[in-house]
Amino acid sequence: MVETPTPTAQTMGGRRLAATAWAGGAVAALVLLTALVSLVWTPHDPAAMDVANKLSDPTGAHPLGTDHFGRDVLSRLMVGARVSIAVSLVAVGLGAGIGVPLGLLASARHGWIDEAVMRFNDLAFAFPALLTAVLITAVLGPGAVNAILAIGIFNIPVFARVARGAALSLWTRPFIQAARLAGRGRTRISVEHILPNIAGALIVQGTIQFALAILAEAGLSYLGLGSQPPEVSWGRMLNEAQTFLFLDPRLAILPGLAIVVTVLGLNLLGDGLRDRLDPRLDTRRADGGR
Amino acid sequence: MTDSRPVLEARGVSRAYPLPRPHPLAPRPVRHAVADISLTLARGESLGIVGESGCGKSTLARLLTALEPPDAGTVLIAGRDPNALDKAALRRLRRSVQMVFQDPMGSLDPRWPVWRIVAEPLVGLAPEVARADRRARVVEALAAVGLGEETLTRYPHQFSGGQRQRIAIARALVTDPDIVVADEPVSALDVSVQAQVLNLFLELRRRRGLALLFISHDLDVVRHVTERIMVMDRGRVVEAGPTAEVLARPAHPHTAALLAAVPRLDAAWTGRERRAAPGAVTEHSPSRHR
Amino acid sequence: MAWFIAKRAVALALTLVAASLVVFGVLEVLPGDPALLILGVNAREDTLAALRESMGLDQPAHWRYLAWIGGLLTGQLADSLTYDVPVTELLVPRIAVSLPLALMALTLTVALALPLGVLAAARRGRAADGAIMGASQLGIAVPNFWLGILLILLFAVTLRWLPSGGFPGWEAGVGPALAALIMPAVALALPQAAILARVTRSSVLEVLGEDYMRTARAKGLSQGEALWHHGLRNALIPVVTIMGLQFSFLLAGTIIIENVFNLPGIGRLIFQAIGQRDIVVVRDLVVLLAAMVGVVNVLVDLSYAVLDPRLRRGHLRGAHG
Amino acid sequence: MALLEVSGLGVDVAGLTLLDGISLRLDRGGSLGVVGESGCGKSLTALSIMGLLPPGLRPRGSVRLDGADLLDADDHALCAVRGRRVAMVFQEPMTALNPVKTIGAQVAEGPRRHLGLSRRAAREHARAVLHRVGLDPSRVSPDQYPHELSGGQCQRVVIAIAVACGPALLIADEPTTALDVSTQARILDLILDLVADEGMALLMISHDMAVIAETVTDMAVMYAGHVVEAGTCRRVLGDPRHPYTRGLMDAMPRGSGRPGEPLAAIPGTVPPPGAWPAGCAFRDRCPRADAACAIRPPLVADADGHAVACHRPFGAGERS
Repeated sequence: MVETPTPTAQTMGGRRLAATAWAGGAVAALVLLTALVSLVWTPHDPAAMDVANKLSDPTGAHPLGTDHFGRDVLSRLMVGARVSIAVSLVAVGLGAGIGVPLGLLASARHGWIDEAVMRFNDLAFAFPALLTAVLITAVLGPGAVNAILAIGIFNIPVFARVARGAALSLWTRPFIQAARLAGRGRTRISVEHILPNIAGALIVQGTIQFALAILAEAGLSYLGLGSQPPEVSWGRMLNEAQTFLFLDPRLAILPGLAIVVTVLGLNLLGDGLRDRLDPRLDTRRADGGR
Repeated sequence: MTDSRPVLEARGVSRAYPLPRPHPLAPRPVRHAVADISLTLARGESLGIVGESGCGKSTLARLLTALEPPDAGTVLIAGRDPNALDKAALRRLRRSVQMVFQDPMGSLDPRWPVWRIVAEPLVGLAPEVARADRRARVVEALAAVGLGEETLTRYPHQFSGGQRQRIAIARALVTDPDIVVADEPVSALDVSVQAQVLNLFLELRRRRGLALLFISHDLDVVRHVTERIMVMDRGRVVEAGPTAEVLARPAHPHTAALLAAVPRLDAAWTGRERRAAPGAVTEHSPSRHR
Repeated sequence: MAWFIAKRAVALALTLVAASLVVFGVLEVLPGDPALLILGVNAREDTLAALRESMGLDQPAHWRYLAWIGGLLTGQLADSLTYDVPVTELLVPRIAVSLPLALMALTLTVALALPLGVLAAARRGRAADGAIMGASQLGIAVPNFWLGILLILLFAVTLRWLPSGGFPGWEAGVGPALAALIMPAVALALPQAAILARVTRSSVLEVLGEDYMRTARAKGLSQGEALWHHGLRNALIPVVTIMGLQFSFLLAGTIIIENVFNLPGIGRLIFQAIGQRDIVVVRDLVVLLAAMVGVVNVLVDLSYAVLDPRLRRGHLRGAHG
Repeated sequence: MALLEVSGLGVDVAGLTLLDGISLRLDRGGSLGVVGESGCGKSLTALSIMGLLPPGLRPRGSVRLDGADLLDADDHALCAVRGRRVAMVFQEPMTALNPVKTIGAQVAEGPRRHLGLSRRAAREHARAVLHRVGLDPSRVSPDQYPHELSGGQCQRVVIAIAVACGPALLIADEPTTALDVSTQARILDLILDLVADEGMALLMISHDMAVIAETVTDMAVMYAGHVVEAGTCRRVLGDPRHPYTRGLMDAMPRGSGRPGEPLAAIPGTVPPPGAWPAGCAFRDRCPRADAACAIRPPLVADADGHAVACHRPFGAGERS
């Protein structure tokens, strides 16, 4: 029987989650805004050194104080946001742009293409993600572009796997059979039927991968493999701050907080989107099966 | 073109599915879903296919609608073998056969509005129909199933199970097919809604001279809606003939057992002796529960 | 069951071969000449040629690949370009740092995440659930190397309980060695524990909604008994998958954490080797790491078969209606 | 005193009423059927009796088993009753069994807890109960897992689990809906044999009136969370008084006259909880509705115990 699902307390909780999603979204938007603003304006020139009052505590002129070369920490954090978001956005875009079509192709065409994509995935997952990134940036040389490539590459199998998994379960659904009976080809079905129905899952995965990419970029920069000076990145700020840990811990704390806030915002946004975009359709076995 | 040739014909079609190997060296076991079945469906005629789950009736439906090629034998739609045609010819042939599925929740793409769902067969099979005419054909098809123009812009989740099944029927009618294959179209519906949809099938046959292939496990539903019947058990046809006659005087033990097993409403006042179903339908090897 | 293991082992072997090919190929393309690296820029051409010849660099690529694989399988690894000793000698002391670190981190992750995840699911919607999920949300967002720095700041700089880095070696006694590994292990473990707790919670929640749990309650079992006797084992299956993946995250994490705490482990070695273009060390280590990850994945698959009889006894019911 | 006495049972969730004013009686060894379409609340009634409502659903009214009100009982007391005094069989045999435990272990669990049997004694008991429900241990070993059994065999295991401790009341919620018609016949026979042999009372829940006609003596028809008609099957099915009961019977293909003729379908659809019209919930779809139906009709029984909740019921013997 098509049982009308009785509303249970679980669905009632939906609204509460939405609030944290909005908070997450707001935080993420704020960081994005800061990054954009830093393109045109920062309180001080992030590279301008003022060795006279280096390692100064927060003052009127320098709300977050200065670093070991007297540079304004707030300005550097703002510019660091730009690098972090740019690298992560492009890397995730690269991962999704290649991974999703691969996943869709694998689910549409059974047989050797599916096998090939899956083997590629197994291979990619054999290497710990960061190791691949370190290897690639080392081979191609450090720098923001190579960091994008490195992080992007290990995003491809993630999106391929999510897209393939979600698509596979749809291919047996009756509305896809009906589309085949309506003379629609596999590619057209993949784009017009499958993609919109797995968009929810992909967007949710996207926000998670975006957050992971920010952590990965920070890690690579910390190791000196990310963007190189004079570009500023949160990861390298942390690296430099570590040597002054005894003198001025503030320098080590602030960039880390920036990373945590950004990633936290994205994860909360992802959770909120998951419930709204990808509600678990209550497809309890509807056929009476008598 | 009044044409005495059957609109749908199957000549000795068979289809088997490979099963997982019990152990690596064993030959791959095979399950014969459909074994050497022949049938003809004349223009405007209705044929019921009855059998328990796992008897192969859904597989037969997939063969007759060319969703899958048979391993042996041939299928003829309007006298032509769909599996021997090129893409364009197959698309033209598909206009004359469309399908309605069991699961109202899965029959319609949740992300598509009703007008686009019902129009899809026209877009795929009759591209020459102009966009303006297409809308008219959709409205006409929806009217034929008792739904007004206000449903055009709504989405599937805004309808009840019965209404969704009507939309699926409208989609099947939009290319004005000769045959509609209905695979358990009312099994997932409640009794009162089931009656509404069955009445719709009866009306459509009368008004549009539609040939109907009606697949079900419910003998009473098939008795009510079809003129001829075919009883299937484990991939084979065990009995066929005029519905009223076969169900009144079953010749094959399997048909008799099915009839005896159906619980009867008048058991309430014709005394309680619970007629145990004769042992004819033995508990064969673990049946493929759908 | 044997067939199950055989299939997994063959798949692992194939993956490792593919991995070694990829690594070999990538490093072949690497610009820069190892001989030049060792002897320095102003070395004479003939000595450079002699060195290349002795290292077999002049052999065709496929020869060198086979020689390398031969060495790997028989344990005689080539000499490191920078330290001029067989890689094995570099490897053994470093494994003694990285492996215990990874195992400590994994144990910490599982010991923290499983109980908290189950508790959060059992107390769904209540304070405990909110607190645990809030903490895990934060835990996921914290980069492990920053956590390391904060731990150093707190326990080494301010409280002076633990060393701020370095590794005294096991010879100096288990106590000091462990003390040097605690903070790195915690820094590695906390973010992973946050992820595992969330996975555990959602897996247990899903299991609580299953029909067989209702059957268990209908038998007279309490919520706790039903969860213990029926729920946990079913909930473990997806959790084990994530644990397998997390082991490879931990290995990758050692590269950074060993830098933060300057521990002489595999992670640090591979980072330095990449920096110095020491392709011999890089090749061997990458394949070693891939092998470790591969073995863990096979173990995860095996634990599936133990946990889930449907995999062990094959599937009698065909899927086609 | 009746074995089971449900009076004024209702269920709400966050302000929405799903079930309202359900009253049923079942004596020791008696049998009662509850029939209705999806969403009418028949399964919620069964779950309320077992105290297994999903989280967030609040029951009200009273459910007395052997005189004690289960709705007031604490969880510990309920656990002692479930499986021991009242047991339940569910609709989906495939998912009702734990996939990672053997069928023998799942049947032995109840007896170990309620009958205090040792591990070995419980295993023996389980083997005997499995045999009793038609799973001959030589053909289907208690050490097998659910995925190795057919739908019918799994349902036999679920029944074995329910009757393992000899409960006084067996609740069967759509026990054969997910099975083929021939398997359904054998499972219904099994349930009736067990109920007769063990002297159990049976509460049979189904959407199929013929299944109710075949298995129980008394029945109740439910619509949108209310009982609209009740009485013996002979009377309710032989001479239905409520327009909805009559509409259901006329809509069934087996009940109607000649094939090919349109069925007397009930217009419209079942209103979801929260959208029930004031007064009689069937008002908007009822051919006989009038102004009086704005007030909810009480369930009134005639001399023979044939009760109906309608202001203008069909008269005795009146044709629709």
